[in-house]
Amino acid sequence: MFKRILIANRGEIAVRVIRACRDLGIESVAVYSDADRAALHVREADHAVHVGPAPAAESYLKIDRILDAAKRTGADAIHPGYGFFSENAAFARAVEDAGIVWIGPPPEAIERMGDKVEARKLMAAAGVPVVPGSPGTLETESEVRSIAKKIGFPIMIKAAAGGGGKGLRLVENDKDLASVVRTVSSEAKSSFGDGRFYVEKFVRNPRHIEIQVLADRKGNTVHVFERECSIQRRNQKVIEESPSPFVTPEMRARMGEVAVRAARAVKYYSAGTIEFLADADHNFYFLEMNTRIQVEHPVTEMVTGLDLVRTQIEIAAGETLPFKQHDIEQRGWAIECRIYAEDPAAGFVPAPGRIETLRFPDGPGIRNDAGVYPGAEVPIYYDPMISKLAAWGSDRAQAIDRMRRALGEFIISGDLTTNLAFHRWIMNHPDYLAGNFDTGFIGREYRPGPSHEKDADHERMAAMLLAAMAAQRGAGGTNGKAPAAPARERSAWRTLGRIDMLRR
Amino acid sequence: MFKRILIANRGEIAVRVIRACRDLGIESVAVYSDADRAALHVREADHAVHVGPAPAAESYLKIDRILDAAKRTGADAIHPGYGFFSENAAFARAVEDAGIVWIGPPPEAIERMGDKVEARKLMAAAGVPVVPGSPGTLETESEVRSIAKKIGFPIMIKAAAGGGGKGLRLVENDKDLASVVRTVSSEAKSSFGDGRFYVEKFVRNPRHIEIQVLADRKGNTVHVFERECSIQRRNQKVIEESPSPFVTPEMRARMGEVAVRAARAVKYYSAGTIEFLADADHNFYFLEMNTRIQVEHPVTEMVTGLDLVRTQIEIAAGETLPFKQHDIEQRGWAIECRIYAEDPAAGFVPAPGRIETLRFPDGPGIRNDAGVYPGAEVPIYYDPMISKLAAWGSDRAQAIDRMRRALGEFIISGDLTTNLAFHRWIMNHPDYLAGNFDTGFIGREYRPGPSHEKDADHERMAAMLLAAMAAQRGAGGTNGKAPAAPARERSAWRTLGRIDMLRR
Amino acid sequence: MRYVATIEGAEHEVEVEELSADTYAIRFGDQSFEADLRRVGPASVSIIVNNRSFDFDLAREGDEIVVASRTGATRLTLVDASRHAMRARRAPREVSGRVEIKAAMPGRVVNVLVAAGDEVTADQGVIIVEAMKMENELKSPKAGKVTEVKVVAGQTVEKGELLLVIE
Amino acid sequence: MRYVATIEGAEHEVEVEELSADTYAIRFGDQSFEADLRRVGPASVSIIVNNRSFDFDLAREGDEIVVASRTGATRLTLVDASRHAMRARRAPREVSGRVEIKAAMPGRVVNVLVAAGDEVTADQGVIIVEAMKMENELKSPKAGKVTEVKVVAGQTVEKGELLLVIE
Repeated sequence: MFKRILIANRGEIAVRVIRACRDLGIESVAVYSDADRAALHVREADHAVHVGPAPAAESYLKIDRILDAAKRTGADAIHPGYGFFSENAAFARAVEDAGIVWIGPPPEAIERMGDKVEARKLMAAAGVPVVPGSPGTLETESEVRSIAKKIGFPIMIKAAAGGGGKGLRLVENDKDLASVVRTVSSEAKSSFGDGRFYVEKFVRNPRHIEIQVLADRKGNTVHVFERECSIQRRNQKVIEESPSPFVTPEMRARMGEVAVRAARAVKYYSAGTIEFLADADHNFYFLEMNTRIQVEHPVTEMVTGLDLVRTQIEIAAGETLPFKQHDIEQRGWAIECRIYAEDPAAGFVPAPGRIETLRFPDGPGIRNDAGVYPGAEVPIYYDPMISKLAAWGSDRAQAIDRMRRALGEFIISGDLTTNLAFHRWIMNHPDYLAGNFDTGFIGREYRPGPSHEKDADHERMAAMLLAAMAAQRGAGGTNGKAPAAPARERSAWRTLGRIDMLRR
Repeated sequence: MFKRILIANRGEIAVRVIRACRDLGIESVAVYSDADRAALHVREADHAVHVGPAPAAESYLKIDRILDAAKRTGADAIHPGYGFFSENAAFARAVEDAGIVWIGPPPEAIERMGDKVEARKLMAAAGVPVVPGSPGTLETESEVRSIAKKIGFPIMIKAAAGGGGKGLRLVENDKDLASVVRTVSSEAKSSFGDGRFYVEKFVRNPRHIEIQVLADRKGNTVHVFERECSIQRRNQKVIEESPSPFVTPEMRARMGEVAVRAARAVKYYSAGTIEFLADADHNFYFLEMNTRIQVEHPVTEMVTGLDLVRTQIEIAAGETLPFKQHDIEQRGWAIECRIYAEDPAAGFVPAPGRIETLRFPDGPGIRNDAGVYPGAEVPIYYDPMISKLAAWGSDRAQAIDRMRRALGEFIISGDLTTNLAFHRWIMNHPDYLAGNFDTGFIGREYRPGPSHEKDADHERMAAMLLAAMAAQRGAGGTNGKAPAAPARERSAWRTLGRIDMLRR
Repeated sequence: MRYVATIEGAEHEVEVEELSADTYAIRFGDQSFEADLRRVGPASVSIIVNNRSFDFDLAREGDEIVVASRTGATRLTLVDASRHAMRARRAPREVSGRVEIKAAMPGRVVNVLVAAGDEVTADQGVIIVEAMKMENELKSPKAGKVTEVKVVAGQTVEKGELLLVIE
Repeated sequence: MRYVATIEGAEHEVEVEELSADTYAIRFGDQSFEADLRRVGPASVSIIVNNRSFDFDLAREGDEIVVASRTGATRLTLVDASRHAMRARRAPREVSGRVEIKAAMPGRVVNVLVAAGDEVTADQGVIIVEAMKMENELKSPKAGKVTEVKVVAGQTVEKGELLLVIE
């Protein structure tokens, strides 16, 4: 087993990997940019190396600096988390060339799956169903126009090097095509360093369902069932669950079998995920393979009892998978809500800032993977995730009941806006409760608006008025204790996470 | 189902029941004494009723005040938690007489099991193995002396109305007998209002292993496997786990079968626990039945996926147990550490006080049932529990790894001392790791002493010296933020939970 | 103390009287309540009214106070009754033909698609701003002429910062 | 700044120099280190030395400072080097035949088993104090005479409060 693992990431996933290291008795090495000197992952790690200024491109995405940090601290393995270098074959190769173990899949598999166009071809050849689209990559508006003519609008334009909901845009009709092509191309160039893109027929109102796979270096490959990820905003997941309320036992078996076949086709090892689109008739199509740990891995962990990050580390160390397909069982139901510093009322734009007070939910069935602490800053430079709140229940209804309770217990205040109230809204939506939704759900259903206490009776009204008076006077009751220090009070009054409930 | 449940308790168990209510869509009613106006259970509940001054005997243990609180708030059921009225048949009857549902077992069962002497007779008659001892209750020193002569020292003197580790004392030899009889009698009279006691042969170095049972009002009775509770100080549990590393599949089956028989002998319904002493040869003896939810119920919940408090409520509402014996499975391993405001170096005496800063552990497999929040007071009047930290793993080693990690993440500071370092010590003790311990473990093994960083290398030394300098100057680095307000700082410097590591 | 509270546009006269260190009488309309209030955090209060427990987080936003609970939040203003009468109403602001394009969030300017002096049509993309790797093309809300360009590509901008002006 | 640090009885001369807002040079013995220190909470600091990350909670207890981490805690004193030389040593306190029985924790006196003037033997129970329902019989550490009884049954006592005196 490794002695010291460098985590080439930040935020909650870096803390998650540090926890796995600690469970295994392995030392952890954090890296940090100027913006993250006081971040939780730096505090929690055994070692910490500064790797550059705040923008990721100048710090977390500098290959030489990360490798240098590993060498200086004597790290014998590197875990990339998700995002950043996690699907960068060049980095994976550089790590291995430096004599350090790469905790991830073979670079060739990253490469073949990372080129979305090649991946489509490869999967089709392996007998994995794919969505109709362009046979290869495109570069100009007119090429897109001719493919669109063939397969018909709406179409998705996707960056060949994109993934994870980034670098893809929908085109409904010919009028919007020029502007979208320009944006995708620019974004692909700046984000992925590769301006090529391709086109797929847009499957209207699909489900997004994915299969987790695990494989060791000896060719043992298993699937760990599905995750339902259809609740998305801005083409990015915000709520995931496992199992999927849509997937039947037969469909689950077929998807699992196809996912294992897909992984084997690229001689995969480590943890990976095959993403599928599913239509109303339970047909499913290969979307892409994520050759890394997923944000939403906790729901699979809660339902199966496995520790996916620990298993990743064990596989990288050359160990054989300690279980076979028939050892893995689903028990109960798990749901994850991604708690972001973002403003649902303003199109879910990031709304990061400093966290003043913070109280996390807990109790039966609750897990909360956070990357922050009271007083921490959610920096503007990176993904504005605060935590991943997950609830487990013996069935879906209980998982939802518990999630609703946990969302009520979650208190966060400071100079930021959160999507907590948005999650509460979903957890009370009849279609969500019925399991009746697809990737268009939020776009169709969510209308931000005032969410004040509509049924405020007179007692609640009296309490609210008194609270408001206390707020205005800057002093509450005495409780026999000295009041909090004024300086601290002032800042805490500024804004509160719960206020995102009210928007007008 | 009920509309509104009054919880006749405080602290973490009141919060636990409120969470179960919330999951079920039931309103909760808290009661509180003068000392608990700002307690977490009052904040979390939908309703709250003041029931008297700080001493429990004048508030939480006033039958008329609790019933009056239920009537005034329209509660249709009462949950007693553990302690307080949970094993008080008179209260249970008063609740039922008032037309309110008692969320607990039949009062007759409480009574028959509450009289430890009668319970011994009853169990022996039902074919449940019991420890040799006095045939009935005793009242004088000389009666004790004559029984001791018959069964031989050491003996345990136990309050007939006691339980949960309270009202019992060990007598090693004739010399100590007088003093112990006086103490037990005085304590029994003031704590339980019943000065009678009985005597049992002391089983040296036994294991304390208990079986959780669940039964509905229709006679369906199941067991939910064992909990290992041998790690005790002051005759009270501090660490529990499920399964037990000592129990073999055959022993488990036998204990489960005996426990169901014991419950049926008193026509039991609701959740209950049969406690056994086990000797090195895997013989086990009935110790007592706890006719209530146990402190340590979370480890059973984590291993079986059941929600015991929710099930209690459903049973009280007349529902049929939603599972049969063969539906209940153990998966993995769970360990609970009771985090107390107490001083392990001073014989585990309570060391309550005000909590300044608080950070709870989280991540895969961790659950923390707390009754406090930052700024809360742990009052001197009640059990000084702060929280119940539980860790689940796919096997015992992983559960311990995760518990060790969680104990490291747990930060609590203020005017109180905690047993966090004591738990860390156990989680690294070779005998505990090997599952090789009994109820005498702490008494034999624990020697409080300085636990400073023995292997402090020069880098750590430099960091500590700099930190000390920062503490002395009352100012740390800038981090580009305004420093915390001085008033707040002053109090936070006072003492920190982590410092319980160092004692001299 | 007498206040005028404005909640969701409706005005309410409220009278609050301190009965002791922790208890208050609240009167509004024909309703009268006694409440027990405790500070339980830097910006949190626990209030019990008629045996109902309310746990609120409080925030000030400008003139407004936000009272938030586990189930929702209410935004209100509270004005001293004596000052309420004198309170000047703000004149509605003039809407001019000048349109300011501002940053909706903190971020980085990826590309400025127009220059000062350019004529633009409604919905024409004028600037691309990136925040957290998401690029957003901001469009001109009306046809007009770009009169000012305040930023250059690569520049970091704050929320609300003026990017360019169209008249 | 020069300090004398006392750790577990051993004295160390330490020199700390502020290099910039967040960085410091620390020298002790023949060792020299550069460290980056940030305040991350009211009584918490994050320190990085030679790429090792330390997260400490700090407390003051009288003259001592407690530096606690996830793995342990160290108790030390830090004295300005110039003042160290002048620092007066406290004379060792006289041990008298008088013994004070004090409350080890906050609680309630259940019963006082002796009265002023009583002769007691070593290990004789003299008072029963209850805290959190646990009763504890306190014993006389020596044979002697009870000279003062400061409390009565039913009384609440603070930690360290004098209960009775035996001479």
